[in-house]
Amino acid sequence: MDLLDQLWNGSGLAQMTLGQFAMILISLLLLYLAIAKKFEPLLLVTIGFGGLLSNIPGAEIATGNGLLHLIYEVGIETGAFPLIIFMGVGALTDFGPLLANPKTLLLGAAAQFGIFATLLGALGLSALGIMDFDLKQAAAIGIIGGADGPTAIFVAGKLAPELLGAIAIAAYSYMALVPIIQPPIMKLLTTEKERSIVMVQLREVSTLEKIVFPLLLLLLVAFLLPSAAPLLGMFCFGNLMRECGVVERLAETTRNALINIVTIFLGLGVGSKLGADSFLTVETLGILALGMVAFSIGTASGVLMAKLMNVFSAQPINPLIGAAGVSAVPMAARVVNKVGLEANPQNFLLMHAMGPNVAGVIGSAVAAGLMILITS
Amino acid sequence: MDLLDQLWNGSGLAQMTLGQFAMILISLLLLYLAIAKKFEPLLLVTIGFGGLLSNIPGAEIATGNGLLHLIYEVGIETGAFPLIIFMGVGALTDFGPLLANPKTLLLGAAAQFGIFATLLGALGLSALGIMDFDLKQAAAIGIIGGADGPTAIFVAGKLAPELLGAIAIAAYSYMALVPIIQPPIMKLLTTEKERSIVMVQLREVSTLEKIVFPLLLLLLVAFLLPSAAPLLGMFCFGNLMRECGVVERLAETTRNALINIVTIFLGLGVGSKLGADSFLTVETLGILALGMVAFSIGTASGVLMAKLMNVFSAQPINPLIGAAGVSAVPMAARVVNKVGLEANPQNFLLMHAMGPNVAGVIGSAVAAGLMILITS
Amino acid sequence: MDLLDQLWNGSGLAQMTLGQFAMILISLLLLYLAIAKKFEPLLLVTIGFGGLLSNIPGAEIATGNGLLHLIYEVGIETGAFPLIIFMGVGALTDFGPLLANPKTLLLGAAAQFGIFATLLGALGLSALGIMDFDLKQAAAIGIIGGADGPTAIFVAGKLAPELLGAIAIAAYSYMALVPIIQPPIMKLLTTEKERSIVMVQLREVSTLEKIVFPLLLLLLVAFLLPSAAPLLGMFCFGNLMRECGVVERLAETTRNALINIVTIFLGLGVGSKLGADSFLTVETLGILALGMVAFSIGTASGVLMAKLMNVFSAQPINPLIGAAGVSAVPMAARVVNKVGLEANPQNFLLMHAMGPNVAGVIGSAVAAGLMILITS
Amino acid sequence: MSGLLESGIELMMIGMGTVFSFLTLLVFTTRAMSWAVLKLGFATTPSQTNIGHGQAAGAGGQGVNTQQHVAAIAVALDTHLSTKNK
Amino acid sequence: MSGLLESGIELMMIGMGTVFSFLTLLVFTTRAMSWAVLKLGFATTPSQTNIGHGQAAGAGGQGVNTQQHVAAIAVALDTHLSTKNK
Amino acid sequence: MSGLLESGIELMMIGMGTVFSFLTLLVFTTRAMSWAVLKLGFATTPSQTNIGHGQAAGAGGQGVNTQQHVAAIAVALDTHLSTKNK
Ligand code: NA
Ligand code: NA
Ligand code: NA
Repeated sequence: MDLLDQLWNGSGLAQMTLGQFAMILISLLLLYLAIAKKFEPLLLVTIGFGGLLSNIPGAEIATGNGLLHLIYEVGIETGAFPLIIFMGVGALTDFGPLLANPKTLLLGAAAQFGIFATLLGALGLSALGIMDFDLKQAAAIGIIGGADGPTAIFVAGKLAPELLGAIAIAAYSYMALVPIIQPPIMKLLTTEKERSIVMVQLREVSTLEKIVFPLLLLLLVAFLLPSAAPLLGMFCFGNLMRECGVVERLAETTRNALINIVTIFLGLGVGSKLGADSFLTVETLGILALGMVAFSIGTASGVLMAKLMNVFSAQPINPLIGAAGVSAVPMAARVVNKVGLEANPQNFLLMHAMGPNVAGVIGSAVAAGLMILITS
Repeated sequence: MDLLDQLWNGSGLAQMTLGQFAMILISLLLLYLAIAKKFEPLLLVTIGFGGLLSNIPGAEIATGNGLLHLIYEVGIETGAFPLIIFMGVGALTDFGPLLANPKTLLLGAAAQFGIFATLLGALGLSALGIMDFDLKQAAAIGIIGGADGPTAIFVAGKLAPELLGAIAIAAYSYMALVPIIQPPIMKLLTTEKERSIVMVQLREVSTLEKIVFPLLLLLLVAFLLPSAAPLLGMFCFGNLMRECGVVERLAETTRNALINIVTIFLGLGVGSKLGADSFLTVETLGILALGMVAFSIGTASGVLMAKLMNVFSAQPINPLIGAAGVSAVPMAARVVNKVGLEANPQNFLLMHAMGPNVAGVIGSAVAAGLMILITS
Repeated sequence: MDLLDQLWNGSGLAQMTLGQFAMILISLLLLYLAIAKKFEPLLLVTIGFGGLLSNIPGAEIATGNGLLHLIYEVGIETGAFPLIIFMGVGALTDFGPLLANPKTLLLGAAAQFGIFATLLGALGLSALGIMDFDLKQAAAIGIIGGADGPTAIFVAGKLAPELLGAIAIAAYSYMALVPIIQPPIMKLLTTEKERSIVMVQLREVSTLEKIVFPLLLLLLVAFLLPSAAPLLGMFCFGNLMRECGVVERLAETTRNALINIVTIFLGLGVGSKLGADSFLTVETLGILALGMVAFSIGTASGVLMAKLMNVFSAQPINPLIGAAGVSAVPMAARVVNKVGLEANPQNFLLMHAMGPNVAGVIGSAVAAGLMILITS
Repeated sequence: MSGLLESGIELMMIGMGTVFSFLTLLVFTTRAMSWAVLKLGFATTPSQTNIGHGQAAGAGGQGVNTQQHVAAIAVALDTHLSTKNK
Repeated sequence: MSGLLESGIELMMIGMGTVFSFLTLLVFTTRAMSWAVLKLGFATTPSQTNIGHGQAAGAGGQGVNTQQHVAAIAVALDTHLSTKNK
Repeated sequence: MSGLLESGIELMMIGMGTVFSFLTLLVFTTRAMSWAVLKLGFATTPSQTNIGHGQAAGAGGQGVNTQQHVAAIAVALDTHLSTKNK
């Protein structure tokens, strides 16, 4: 019977490779972590399911005219989806705590050391002949240390699309692991007394300051580092819609329906890069290892910078808030709050950590712009 | 006056063909049925209006760079819109009743006999020389019997785009006619006593079962019939977002803003295939006639299967619920409930009919995957 | 150091032209007017920010594969975004006041004289050698007088994409200036006694009339002026979804999430045409001047037509409502109400002005269709 | 150049003629439609009574609302439309 | 032409065979899955108790609801699904 | 290969230098902006008082909230941000 042959040849049992089977298990693991452990579920559910679909043999969902491949081409290759997500994040971000204490921007700068140290690590592995990353790939891997999903996807899409799947997985996984990765480093680098430092209460910030800030930030970018303008421009646009008060219906749609729709398709599109051929390589292991290093170094740099600033600052700075400089909004700020409460049950650091937290978003976007300018 | 000539030559009065005039009347009829009779209004209002726009002479809305043609190319030719609708349907579907009584899946299988009988009918008409359908076209026509709009549009777009307009119209029209088509067949094939059978109350289903089921279904598809993976994959993705509990904001957007937006454009895109040239053919009459046959046979197969199962089942099965196996969610299940109440005013069959109802969605997607695999 | 050179050469300070700097100031002015003065904020915030992004040197956001250029190509060059906005406006429009007093449609006709007078003015400036507009460009500039953003953008995209930025800016700026431009003209052309005229209360309109009206309008367009069918077709579609009562979930999404999403991208896309090269020309000054004339003439024609109708009408017509015929919904109707209340504090003209107001939308879409037919 | 002006004048006359003709025709067909709906009794078809977005659907003629009522509607409409997106 | 009919008959047999085989297999795997979840105690993992869209999540067996309760659910479901988009 | 390492080191130095320079400049311009807004009295322009998404817009200096107040805001913010999408 020809048709039965055709049916058998078309089945997954006949076509599946060992790699595809492994990727299906990895995708199920991502779904398990997202659902049961609540690891960044918005992205890991969608990426995980996309990975599942991409490894169904013969279905061709992630290649040619398959839906996931079309989504990838339309939304990720062009950079549109990460930029729209960034607009939505802007519409969700309150710069109030940052404006009340602008010097915490420096903590967001320090934490970007994780990015550049990781870049160097990736190049070192290549110099040692263990891996084979070129400068663009190393730069894309480094951005994992920025702890910012859309930034990492945007940069990887520009500089190293072949690594995009692994980089996105690493970025979101470690962002989810922030409550596990950061506290030991934070405790190692600070004393109980430092962690107990009570910070001066933040002043309230006027609406006009909040309206002007995104424009000010964009103008600085325009004059100094235009290659960061796509990312920070969309971020500032979302934030201006949020704060300006006259387009509330647009801001509302941006931070709800629009960001949700784009998140679904971004996740599926990233998932389309989890094909066995491109994901199951030794490079992926290298990326996962380097990503972990990037987070750790970024956390340490932030904390050490805060300690340094504390020496010179008139008002006390609790060094824990430096750890929030990696971004991973708002998880890192919550971790800071939790570790701070362990040392001093009356010390609420959440608001103070929000400043460096959003500063970290700006910092890694600046680093991303620089990488794109220099390496391309 | 040249300009007056140009104005007259550009007018509809000067350019309209009899066929376009007829299609405008047909489009108005669809709108009347949708609005006054509430026939599947979400699709028939949008398709009907799309048909109206497509038959305005000289406006070229459904050709070239016209909006409706662009919508068709972007969303229907690629299969994207039916798949996104299916994701939305997944996010709206509760598999609870099916999980409480899995053997009702067999009713969803039996009702697919309508699909294959219709395929045979279409080929028979061709063998008799009355129509001229090839195997792909016959397969696409058969799927009307699946009583599932997005599935029919997806398959027609793949196998017989030239018949898409007629197939979509037939599918939604007969889905709307379920309350008229099904009851006589149901009553003919059952006795008053059978229709009065009270079924054992369904157990409650745990959340974990609801989370695992879409993954289980997708894995079976992946291993056995990957060609059904695009349709069932997106369906399972929507359902997993609904049930997993950690991405509620994505599920909410999927079953509201996203499915609504895509429904509007899907309807307009399908309407773009209602041009007089392609719709006003004898094939359309054949498709409408065959579609009616498909629904009737599907209903009868479902009911007869339920009677057969009742012979072997320890717990009584009311054969009426077999009719819900055609899908046409949730209309068919409501018809079952209504006919059941006529026989026994205390007998609420709605929940029991929801199992075969969603099983019918799975069954016709499986049949669709098979058709695509075999004929393309 | 090569890298430092690269950094400097990539900076805005090194690359910015005087024109780009001027356009950044103009964009900031638009944002100021939108936010501080509430000038049509939904569009001027998004267009203004798009203009800002488009003039960042080296960022290439509005050219090549930049996001704003992609948005422009996908949504504005195709005409899709203005048409979808028009669908949304249809879903927001209540034709009740118009149906209660259909002769106010004539006021919407008269006010379109602004369009054609402006066209003539643009050609006159060219004949005098001051500017250099051809017939298509003059037609696109004339449409500013229609006081209808999406219509102006749609027509400019078809007939004169190189002027789209200036035309959109002019259209929205003058729509925002309606409360300043119109009252002096209205007062100049009417006596205190005329402005005090109390109009007969409007009858209530049945739902069926509201359902049939958009279909009637579309059929007239189909038979008489198909080139207006894309604009008026989408407008009528949105309105039918609103009124028919059976697709409320689609209408709700159309007038909220969908119109908001498209507004954001329409604004950014229009902003991408504010590059210094194309915007900073003497033609832009001409367009701004002509746009102001267009509004003034449209307002005057509407008022004079209302005075003329008052001579023949059995029921009194307050000539102020003629000014609402330019559209600029709902601002113009509110201005009428305000000026009317100044003359007679008991005279609420808002409802009476809504008829000519939506009639102006129809009138300018008819004029747009005619322009497209004749000049292309 | 004056050829351009001439075609502009011609376009203006044709244009205003078309706009007025079209909208005048729309006035008459709208009146005919309303007459048909209200006087031929179509306004009581199911399509009217079953729909549900909360609008008064009364057939014409019973409207004896007070001036206050109209003012209230006007204010409500104004509020509604102030969120309207053009 | 009769070759077309023959392939139609073959497709019908293969097709119904596939549909029935697939859904029969799904019946068994679903039962196995439910058994594993309910009897092996997985139904009490955190993933179950932490989720929040308001559904009763009780493990099977305790269901002694009255007929009225089921009817109420049925009506609610019907109402819910009547807004469902297919 | 060591050429690659060298350019990595150079990129790291330029990179951290740029990031720090940029954010340091942002600290100063932000302070200048806040100073201008608050001390030059711009904070009372209409743009401030007319906007409506429910935030306290007080010009700086009056902040004498209690510790509890800050904690309440912190909790509210935390709740708000827990639904935030990154
Ligand atoms: Na960061
Ligand atoms: Na079905
Ligand atoms: Na107008």
